[in-house]
Amino acid sequence: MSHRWGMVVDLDTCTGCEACVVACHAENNIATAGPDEAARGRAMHWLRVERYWEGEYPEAKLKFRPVLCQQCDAAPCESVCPTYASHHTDEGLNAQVYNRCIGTRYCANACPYNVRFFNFFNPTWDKPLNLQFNPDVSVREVGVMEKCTFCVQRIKAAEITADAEKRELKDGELKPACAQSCPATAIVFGDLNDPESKVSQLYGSGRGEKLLEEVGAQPKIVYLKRQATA
Amino acid sequence: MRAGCWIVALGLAAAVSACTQAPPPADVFTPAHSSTASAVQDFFLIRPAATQPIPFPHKTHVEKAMLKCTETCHESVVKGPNAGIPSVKTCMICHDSIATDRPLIMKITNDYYKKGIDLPWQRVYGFTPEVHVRFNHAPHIRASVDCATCHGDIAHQTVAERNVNHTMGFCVDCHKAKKASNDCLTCHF
Amino acid sequence: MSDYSTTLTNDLLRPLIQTSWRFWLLVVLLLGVVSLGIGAFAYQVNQGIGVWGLNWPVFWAFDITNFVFWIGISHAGTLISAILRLVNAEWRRPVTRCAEVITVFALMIGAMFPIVHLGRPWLFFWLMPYPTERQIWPNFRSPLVWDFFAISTYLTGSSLFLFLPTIPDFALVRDKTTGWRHRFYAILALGWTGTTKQWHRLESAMQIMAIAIVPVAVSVHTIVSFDFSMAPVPMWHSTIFGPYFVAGAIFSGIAALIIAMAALRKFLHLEKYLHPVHFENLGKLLLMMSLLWGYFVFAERLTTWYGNEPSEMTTFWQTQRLSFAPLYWTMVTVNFILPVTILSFKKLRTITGCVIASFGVVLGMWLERFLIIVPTLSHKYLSYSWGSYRPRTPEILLLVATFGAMVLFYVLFSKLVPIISIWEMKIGQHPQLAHEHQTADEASTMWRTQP
Amino acid sequence: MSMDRRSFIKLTAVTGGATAIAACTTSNPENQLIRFVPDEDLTPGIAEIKNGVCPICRAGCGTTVRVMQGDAEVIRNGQHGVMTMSLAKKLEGNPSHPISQGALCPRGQASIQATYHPDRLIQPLKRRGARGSGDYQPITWDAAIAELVTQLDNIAGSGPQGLAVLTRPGASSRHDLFALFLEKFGAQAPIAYELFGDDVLRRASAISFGREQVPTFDFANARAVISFGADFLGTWGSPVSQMAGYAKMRGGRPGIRGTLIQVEPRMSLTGASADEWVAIKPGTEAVLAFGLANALGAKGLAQYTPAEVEKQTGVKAARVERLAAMLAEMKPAVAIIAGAPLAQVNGLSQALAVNVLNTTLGAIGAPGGLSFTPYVAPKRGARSLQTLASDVLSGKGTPVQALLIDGANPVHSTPPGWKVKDALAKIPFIASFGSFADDTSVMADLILPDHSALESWTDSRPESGTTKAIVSVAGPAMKPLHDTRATSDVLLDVAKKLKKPLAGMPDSFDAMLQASVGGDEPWGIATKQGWVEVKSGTRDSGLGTRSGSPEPRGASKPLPFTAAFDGEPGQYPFYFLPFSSQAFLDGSTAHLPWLQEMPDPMSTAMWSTWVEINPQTASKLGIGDADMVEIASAHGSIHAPALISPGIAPDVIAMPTGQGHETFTRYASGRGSNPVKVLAPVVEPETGALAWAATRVKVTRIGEPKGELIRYGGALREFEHHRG
Repeated sequence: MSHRWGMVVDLDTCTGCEACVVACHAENNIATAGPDEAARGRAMHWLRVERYWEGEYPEAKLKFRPVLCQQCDAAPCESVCPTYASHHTDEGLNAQVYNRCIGTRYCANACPYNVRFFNFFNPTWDKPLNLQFNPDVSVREVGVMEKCTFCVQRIKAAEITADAEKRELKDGELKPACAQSCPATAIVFGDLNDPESKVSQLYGSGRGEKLLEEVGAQPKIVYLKRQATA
Repeated sequence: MRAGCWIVALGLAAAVSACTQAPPPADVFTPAHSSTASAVQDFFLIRPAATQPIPFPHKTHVEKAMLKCTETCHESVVKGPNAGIPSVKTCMICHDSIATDRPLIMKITNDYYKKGIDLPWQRVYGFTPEVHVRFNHAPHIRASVDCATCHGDIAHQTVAERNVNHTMGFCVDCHKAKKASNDCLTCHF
Repeated sequence: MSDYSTTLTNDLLRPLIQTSWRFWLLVVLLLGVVSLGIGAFAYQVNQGIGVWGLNWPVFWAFDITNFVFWIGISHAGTLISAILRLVNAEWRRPVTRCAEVITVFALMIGAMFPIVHLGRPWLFFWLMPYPTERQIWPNFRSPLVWDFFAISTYLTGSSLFLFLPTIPDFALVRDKTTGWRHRFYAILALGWTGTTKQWHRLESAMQIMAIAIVPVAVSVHTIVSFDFSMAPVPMWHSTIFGPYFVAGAIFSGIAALIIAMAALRKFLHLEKYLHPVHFENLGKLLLMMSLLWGYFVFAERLTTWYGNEPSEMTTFWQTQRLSFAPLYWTMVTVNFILPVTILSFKKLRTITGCVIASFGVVLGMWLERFLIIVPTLSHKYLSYSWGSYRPRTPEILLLVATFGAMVLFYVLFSKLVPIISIWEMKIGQHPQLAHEHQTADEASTMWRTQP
Repeated sequence: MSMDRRSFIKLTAVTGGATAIAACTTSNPENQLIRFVPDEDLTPGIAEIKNGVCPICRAGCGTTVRVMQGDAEVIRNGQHGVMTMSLAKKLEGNPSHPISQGALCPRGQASIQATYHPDRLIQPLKRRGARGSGDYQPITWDAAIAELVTQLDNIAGSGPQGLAVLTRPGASSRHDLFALFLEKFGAQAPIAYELFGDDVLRRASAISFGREQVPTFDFANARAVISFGADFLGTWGSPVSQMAGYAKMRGGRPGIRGTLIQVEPRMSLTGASADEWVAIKPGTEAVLAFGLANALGAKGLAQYTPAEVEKQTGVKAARVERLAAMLAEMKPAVAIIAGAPLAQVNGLSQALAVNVLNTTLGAIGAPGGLSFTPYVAPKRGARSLQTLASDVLSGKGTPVQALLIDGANPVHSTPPGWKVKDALAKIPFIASFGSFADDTSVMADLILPDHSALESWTDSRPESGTTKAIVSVAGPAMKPLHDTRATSDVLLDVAKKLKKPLAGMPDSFDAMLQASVGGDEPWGIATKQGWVEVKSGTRDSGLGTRSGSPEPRGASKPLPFTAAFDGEPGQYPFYFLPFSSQAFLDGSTAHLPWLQEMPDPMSTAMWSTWVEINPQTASKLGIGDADMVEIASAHGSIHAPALISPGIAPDVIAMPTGQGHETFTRYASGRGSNPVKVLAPVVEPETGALAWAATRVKVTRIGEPKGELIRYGGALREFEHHRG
């Protein structure tokens, strides 16, 4: 069975703790920009927890929304890339092929969600921090674009294992780092082609809405709205 | 042929900047090239041939000792992504009893094994970082691709030589022939 | 009449033959400026684009601004001279060549930026379609690839368009000079002898080129505008961008042409050939374009404001009122208020007047492109990801260097090629002779046709 | 085609390339290093999953460690070389673990960077320069241990009472070992200090329920939770298990969605998730608790009418009634108090008041209420850090001859009034076991760096967060990178080497661990799954004889019921509220780059500290966004950038802890400022715990933004049309 990977984020249980943010850095060898570059707006967070204030004191409210690459089905980043470095895979992922990227940064401009990040310099790690690198993930160099991959390395590994054991992937067998780390299990990942999968179940639920749907990029991440005071 | 001229210009610009560029400090890890020269070499796919600490005779081990590549020394290919280069410990499994009188074996035993120092084998195959290939041996073995297909007839060489050129075309053609996926994400991520 | 043509010839060949120390000083200065830019680029290749002020989410700024700006400037020459040729406007004769030159050089400079701005410039050739063992082609859905084709076509076309009518003049220089010059121009003249056959070929070639180049020119800047309008980004994703960009391009092009002509007139003492009437006419043209530009801006802004689409309104207010307002209103002043006030009055439509207006327009049109790119990128959709942008030295140096390069190319060109088409001037003097056979004496003095 | 366009283009460029190659030569240092024979048998590229115990906080989460083969630069018998060894790659929650339940908080996940930290202390060090100068010379382990032994022998002679140990609070075999060591040595029990300690809460539980322990809350089954200043989704207690419970409370039960009410003057991360955020006057939480209890029918609290509550707390009477109604209707309901409300002089009274509310709600021991994890409390010393410091300075009691520091950093996290640094300066000998040079350990004369948590045997006995009595245990996930030694082994070694060796010490640390879980069979389980339920030696989860009541019995002296703040309201108009940072807690994780660059969830600040100010207050004081301001109390002043936030009361100034280290690795040293440095040395009288929320300050604008506030997020608010 061919897969179509999708995600559901429950904003009613997300507490904004940012476990997912650190998990993403740990899993994907994302460089730490350091204070000076961070101040220039070059910090990289493939996954960020957006926070928005509403109302004024004392009625102030805060809401969180984890934003990562929405793996759009009609992804604006893909059509504008002159070299196919950003392209759509048959499993519905927005691939970013580092070695094919020449760094036009057009994809980042076309992306409505601003979830693409550029290596303005060659990243550096103070030794021996580099010993923590995940060997299953590339270390990106200067001049290439990078972004959330839905932890494609985990997807590939799981598929290869399943293939070796001559079986289908089981729902929940495979989680990206963010979903795995979430203490409130607010992030659910799975195969949208499998109607039984938890993600498919939640996908259709009435609380679901997609981010910036009006732009028409057909994102594959559904956010379950935060509930009102009971 | 503006393109050509441009590359020349870039090459020269790089050459100019080459000596201004300080190599990255030793206490920092970076994917940056150690020098512009090495950057240019990689750009033109120039790879210095590997020089090995001792002339390891694959031929002898395969033909005389009847060892199987994937069973004795490179067994991890079956399990996972990397073939792995055996450490001197592996040599010693046999060579603390076999052929101990040969100069090379004595060299390995005394200069390396006993001193707790490993043989500094250099990789013959393998991809440069900037091609971002995440190759996994196991599926290829399962697809019963013969070692020789990608590594040449190492079994009959003494020191392993790089006589198959792992260009992308090489991979793509085989994947086409075997109806394997040619999606970029199959290898690049 | 023959003495007129001699003075003409002498006047226009003087710059090629006599060279003062001032010329060399200027060249050295300009080379200095250009090498600054090259240095900045080498530094950037060596360190990474991070030496610019770009950041998340402003991934384009000066680089693409310069690109669009220079492609815009390039619309002066070829397009104008083509149109003037087609309508057979007599006053065009001294103007056409210095116009066409602008096109070629501005295009070269503009076309650099898609390469210069790359994160990995050394891989730019992946933008070109060529067969490889990797079996990958460029993504033909990407406007950047369209750019590649559009610009290379336009560059080839306009180079030809510049070169063809220069052949007879090369021949002239060949015969009037000796030594290395003779040999050099002999090559460029492509063995031109001026037989009637050659004349007819030249004429018809020019006709074809003139007709062909117009749609190309229009398409080029439309495609450049697609770089923006194809992306689903607030204030970019607009149907008006095609014509808007073309108009803006011609607008800035004319301004550049006026400045160039004024400079030539002054420094090469061409007062005899570049008359106030030429500036007068171009001034009228500039006025017309200024009004057209104003109309486009009005239409664009009004629709955005009336449509009141929140994500667009963010950028809208950024430019009208907030952080980018000072730049925006400067742009409106120098692009519209200033030129319109100066050029509407015959009294003010002097050479000086036109030049002042033109400088304003050149500045304004650069700002326009900057204001299309940066305010939008820094305020795109999700407000959490909003950012800001400040340029840093290397990109400023690059910008300066482009102007240096333009002037340098122009100076060198006017040193090597008669900047006013001699034979066309002569024909202008004696139109009737162009169509009837003439005596050897006439020919040798006029436009050298062997009997 | 063999000669395609690309290679042609390349050829044209060879000229350029050639010059470049000629210009310089490539050199790769990695190749010049020798390779050591690996002492493990590893399969390259195949990950192995081992168990771990999170070292960051007291919650005691069980983790899994993803271990893979890699090449590490190491020093073996003096030689610098490369060795292929198994390296920890990622920390994740242990799915089988009752507390972490497969998840892990950001701090826990980042703790892996402590192992690979560039500024780790990689061998024993002896002080060469002046104290605090950070000038040390490397020495051998033999020399280091000999040095420590001599020092201890001298004390043993002069009077064993002269030895003191300073640790972080917690329950683990490591703590037990220190306690045992001191006991056998004849010295007082270790002093445990932590800025955000829970002593007041423990005492309140002891008084009300006979359990000197932090309660465990059953969020999963609660319909309503009212939290008084407890940041239980962020930094307080056992955040991971509490978040798991909270998630179930929100969405775990079809048709039922639990409600969260957060009572606090500055919106915490937990407040951000609350359905109702109630800003209250600091120090008056008890009044609201009693008001609610009264409205819910508790006896003897008649004076706490809604009107009275409004008068004292500033919470509208109508709202009090509504909240009471909600709690009455939504059963089961539970109340939590922790953090700032307890860090007041009336902290204990406030905790007791909430215990009364919980009793009234019937939450004690009930599902959806609170209970206590069966648990052996560690031995606690009678002496507090404050008394130690004052004794040293005044020369009272037996003079402290030697101080051993294990992980605590009091110089950074105590108020200036305690003069801890001066006291340390007066102690003749200080040894530190920490892996990093921090504000406190730079005062040490001898540093015996410990293994990282991933390189050693670790365990933890959670005080709360689960209904079972468990011990989390894990062996080393990887071999030590550096020339460090497990502190437990060092202690045992020293105990043997003393002139008069200590009797009754365990043979080895893992023997001790094994004993602590109760024998071989549980040990087998423990080593397999990373934790084990312990039966022996723990108290049951039931409650003590006492049950919550308004008159606190067992408290030795009469408790203050109303809060008192240090500083003249006229001169210092604002309540100062330091709060535990989501990234750094009290500052103990500020050296981890991932956490430095992690945008703070509320402020989106990275690599920074900030001062949270209410918009009206800011405009009154003429303070603009990111302007530099001075926070001054009667005890000190600090500078920091202002952050204008709608989530804070106008009379409160809040500031995150964690930054402002003088010394703490390249990433944290001299970064930001430390709110603790303006705190008054006020304590809660009963427990002697620092009342860190009882200081008043004044705020003055001192200048334009200096770029010290680095924020990841752009705008504060979202577009209308995106409101979900």
